[in-house]
Amino acid sequence: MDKTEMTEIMKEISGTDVRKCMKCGKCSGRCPAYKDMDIKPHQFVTMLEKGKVEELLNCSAIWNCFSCMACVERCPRGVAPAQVIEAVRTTFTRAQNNNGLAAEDIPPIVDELIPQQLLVSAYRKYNK
Amino acid sequence: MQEIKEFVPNIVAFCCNWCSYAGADLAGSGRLSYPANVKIIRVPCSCRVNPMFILKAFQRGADGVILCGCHPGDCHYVTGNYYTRRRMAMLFDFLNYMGIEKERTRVEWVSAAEGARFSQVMNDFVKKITELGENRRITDLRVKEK
Amino acid sequence: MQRIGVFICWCGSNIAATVDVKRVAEAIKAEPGVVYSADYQYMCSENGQQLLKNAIKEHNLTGVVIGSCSPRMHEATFRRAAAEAGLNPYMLEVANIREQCSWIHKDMDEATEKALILIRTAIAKVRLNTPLQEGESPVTKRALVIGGGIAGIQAALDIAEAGFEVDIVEKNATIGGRMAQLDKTFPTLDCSACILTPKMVDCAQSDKIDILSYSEVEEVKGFVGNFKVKIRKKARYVDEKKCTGCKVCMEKCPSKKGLNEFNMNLNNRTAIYIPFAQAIPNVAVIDPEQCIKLKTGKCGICQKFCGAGAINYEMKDEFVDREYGAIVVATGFRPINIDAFNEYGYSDNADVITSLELERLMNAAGPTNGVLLRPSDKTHPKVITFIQCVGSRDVSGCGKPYCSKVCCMYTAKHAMLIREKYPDTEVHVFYIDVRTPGKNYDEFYRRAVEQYGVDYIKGMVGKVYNENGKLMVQGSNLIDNEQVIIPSDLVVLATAIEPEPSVRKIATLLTASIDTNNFMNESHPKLRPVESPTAGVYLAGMCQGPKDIPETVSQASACAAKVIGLLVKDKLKTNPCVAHCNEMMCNGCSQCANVCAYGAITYVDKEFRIGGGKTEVRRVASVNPAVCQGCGACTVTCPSGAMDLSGFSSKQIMSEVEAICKR
Amino acid sequence: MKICYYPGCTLKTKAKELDAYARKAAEALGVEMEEVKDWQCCGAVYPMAKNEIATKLSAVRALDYAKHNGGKLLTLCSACHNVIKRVNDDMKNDENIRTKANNYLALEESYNGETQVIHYLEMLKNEVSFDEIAKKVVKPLNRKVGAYYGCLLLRPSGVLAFDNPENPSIIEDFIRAIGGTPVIYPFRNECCGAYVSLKNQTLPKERSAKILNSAKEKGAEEVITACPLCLYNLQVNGAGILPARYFTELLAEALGVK
Repeated sequence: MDKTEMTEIMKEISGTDVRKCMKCGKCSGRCPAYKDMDIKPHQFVTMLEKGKVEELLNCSAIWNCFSCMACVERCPRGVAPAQVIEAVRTTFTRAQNNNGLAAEDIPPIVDELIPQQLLVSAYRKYNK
Repeated sequence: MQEIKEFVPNIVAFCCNWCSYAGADLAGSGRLSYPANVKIIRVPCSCRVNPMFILKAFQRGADGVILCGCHPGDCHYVTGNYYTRRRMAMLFDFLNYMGIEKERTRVEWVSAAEGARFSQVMNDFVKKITELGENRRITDLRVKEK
Repeated sequence: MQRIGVFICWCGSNIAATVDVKRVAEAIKAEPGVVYSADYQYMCSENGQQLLKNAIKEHNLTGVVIGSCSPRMHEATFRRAAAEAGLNPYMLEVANIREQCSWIHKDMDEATEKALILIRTAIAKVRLNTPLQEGESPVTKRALVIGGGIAGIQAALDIAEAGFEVDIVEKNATIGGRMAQLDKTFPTLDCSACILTPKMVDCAQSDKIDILSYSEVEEVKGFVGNFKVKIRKKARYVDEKKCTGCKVCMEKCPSKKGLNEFNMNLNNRTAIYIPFAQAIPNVAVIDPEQCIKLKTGKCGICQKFCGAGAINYEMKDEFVDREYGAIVVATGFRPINIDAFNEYGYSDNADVITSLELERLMNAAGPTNGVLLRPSDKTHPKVITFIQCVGSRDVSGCGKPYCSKVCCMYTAKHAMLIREKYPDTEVHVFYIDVRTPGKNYDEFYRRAVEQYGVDYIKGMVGKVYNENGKLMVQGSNLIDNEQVIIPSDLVVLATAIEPEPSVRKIATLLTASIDTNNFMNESHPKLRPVESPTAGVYLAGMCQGPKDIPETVSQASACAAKVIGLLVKDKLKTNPCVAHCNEMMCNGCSQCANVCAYGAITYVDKEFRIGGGKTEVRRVASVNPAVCQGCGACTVTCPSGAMDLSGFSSKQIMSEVEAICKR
Repeated sequence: MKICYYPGCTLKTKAKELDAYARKAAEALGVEMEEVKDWQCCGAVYPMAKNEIATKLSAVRALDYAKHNGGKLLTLCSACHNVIKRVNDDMKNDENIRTKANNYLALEESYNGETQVIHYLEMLKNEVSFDEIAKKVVKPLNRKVGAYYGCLLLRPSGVLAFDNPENPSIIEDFIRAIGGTPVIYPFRNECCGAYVSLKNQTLPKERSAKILNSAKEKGAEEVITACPLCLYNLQVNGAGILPARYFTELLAEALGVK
């Protein structure tokens, strides 16, 4: 798949219009995971707009975004950065051998309190 | 043997007085030619064009009808061209349903400064209609040449 | 049968070189109804016009077609000539055989053929032309200005200067509007009150201006030149003529807990009050919601102490009927409600304020006497953070999609004034873009940065929260690509502005249109920016769109020029090419009135004979020819075909279509 | 009053008490919670990608069941509520997803978002009313409690329409109804770190600490939540700052049915 095609697919599955962004940075001003986002929420929008899919697919921010929707809630232009991040993450995990979480990663950190919800949601988010 | 005549379409253009008619005048002053089979009817505003006029044109043997008005937001009468846009969207769908191809009808926004655009739009439209050939739908056969 | 004369102009060689004018003139003679046909070198010349006039007289012409240049060029010339020869000017049509024929075609046969068709088309139209008369209506030489802010004041002063009488209707107790609330004005930093109050005094002293304060427009009838307006003078419980403005009542009033609207509710006022020291009229007003006497019947202290005997608790609303020739709408703006922007913590934190509140906090006549103290604990804020675009450029549904235009400049002004007055204060400004088009505007903003050291941060704030007594402003710094948290003492929100909501009612009364943001629509965005589409109604200031004081004043003066231009006329000529209704066909459905951008269509109940000696009353459309602009939108909308447009009737256009299509 | 109830998997295992107290309290308030038959896990996170269909189907099944059994679906876990409510919105408003989901499920009658999804808190507020609850309180709370909303109940507000996303009040009203004093603190609508705690533990630790410290600073003695994952993060990643509990536990306690 070439870059342009990939960009178009990501735009489509994000379900948001990246061209509506007016580059105000409110999403990044609000992001609770900002510190660990190597690509910032506002950059996801502009980078997808410009078709920088390789950089997006190689970032670690897709694993640190909480999908808390704070960026979506406050965008004055009706853009949904979290959905762009989801689109990148989904595109990544759908590819062969690309999982964010390996089964062997789990046992050491499972403690008695871990709710099912955490395991299911993490698997849903990080793996295909 | 009957002589096969080259098809020359007959086209009616409605132009609003404030923008498009002035645009057509500007095309004239700039000697920007377009085919002679385009004839312009001046109306105060594109919203004055009753769908009946267009039906009449096709009935009387026109091969294409084009409506020109001010650009959206620039209407001399504030909202006239918005009415045109909505009315014609419906009418053209309806005409298409009746067998008059969508390409035979057109709405274009031409400002008073766009002489070149006027000429280009008309050239393009005539070319399209020439490709489509003669319109036979809803035409009163009595008006056609023997 | 019409007797039609056809005149083909050569336009030197402009037409004659490509169109065989002789052939055209000859061929056209055969057209039914054509009794005269001629060609001439220059029809627009003195001699050409004479030829036209003579032919009209000699051949008793009832209709004329000129084949010449564009009607946009010489239609008026030929119509004038025809009128001089005694022919109704609207019986003349021009066939455009220059711009739309000879100039764009090269082949002589082709161009001649087309010219013939164009002239036949014009003949087809002229056959159906009817004589039209320009109407006349008288002009009432008095203007109404709705709104007494700087826009209304300026318009009224300029109209009065030209010698016409003007009434200012202001819904508040004093004129002055929003500008009176401002501390300083950009880009010169002169004191707002110092430049505004002399103009207010001029209004009060002018013998041409009548200020109806605490009043609202209730009803508008009529049309350009002849508006009839009903004005409600709300009961202020103080006799305007007797009150001397001594303020003894304010000192004695026991009800002191009313919110002071003039100070953006930042402090309190008494139930009887004068909004501010320089109010015009300088007359007290009683807030009926707050007055103990009006609510419970017990008190009456102000009446007891009023030396002038001006207090009257029995006062009722009064209605005044006035007539005007022109109306200026200058209803102004207000800051939007920012409850939907809770991420900035406005409702939870007293020290998160709006810019207009800051104006009052900085003003010498404000609640803190001009000392900048934060509302919560009345201490000097040491770190102040400004947030721009609060509600502006916001399509999420919480704010306004447009740029409010003034915020960039007033924020720079606030930042600069604070840094000047309190140099130990740290000032930050979060911005998306700094928009400073205007004379000396960008220089002003740069001065805030370069001279006063205001810290401008490109980025938007995501959250303001309270932590250990500090307001933590968390936002992004897009230039450094980092998220910053600025612990602040005071946060100022540059709130979007919106048209004063009463404008909706005014627009409805005036049948003037309003856009999706409640701004009044101008007649043409570029070329008629001060006229409303409704003839005789003009727009000044923020009611038409966001603008600053210089622009508002310019627009107000432009309005005044338009109003004066109208009022100097004794009679108004009306365009005869207007819509008219065939009452026999009208079914009173209102669709025409709905599409009319000018409110020219009203409905009347008329009695019709229905045979058998009986009559019935039906509701039918009636077009006011003084208001109709002749666009024809109604003619197409009318489902029963009752509406038609003089000069461009359906039959005329149909016959043109037929003529063009005839092979 | 009988209402269809979707418990979700966590409530059957690690968050049994959230479910148990909710049922006891409901009984005391005269509400009968009837579990959806053969429900399946909702997936715990709403799949935002527009071309994700299969992962939304279990929610549609529960919604369709509720459609034929009273028309309302009660949720308790914030995550289930978020997923089911958003899927329901898709079924109502996204033609593409609606068509595809219906094609997959091949129901007798296609499902078009008819069911009304309500959270337990909304049920308390609108169906029972906080005034009624206040009347039935036997053991008033008498302490300062911080409401922790998290993200799942509030955002995206356009779809969830639960409360003001920046200044919510429903849990505060609930706390008042059971005799406690709500503490309003600015981080009550902030994310705890959610599922990221399985991948990167530093972030959720910081976020949870930030939330609890903010509540503590404003005077809260404990915080309450409706979400098992939030509770986990607050208890484990924000350990030692403030106790965190399920809101249903406090309700049961106040009603004297704990």
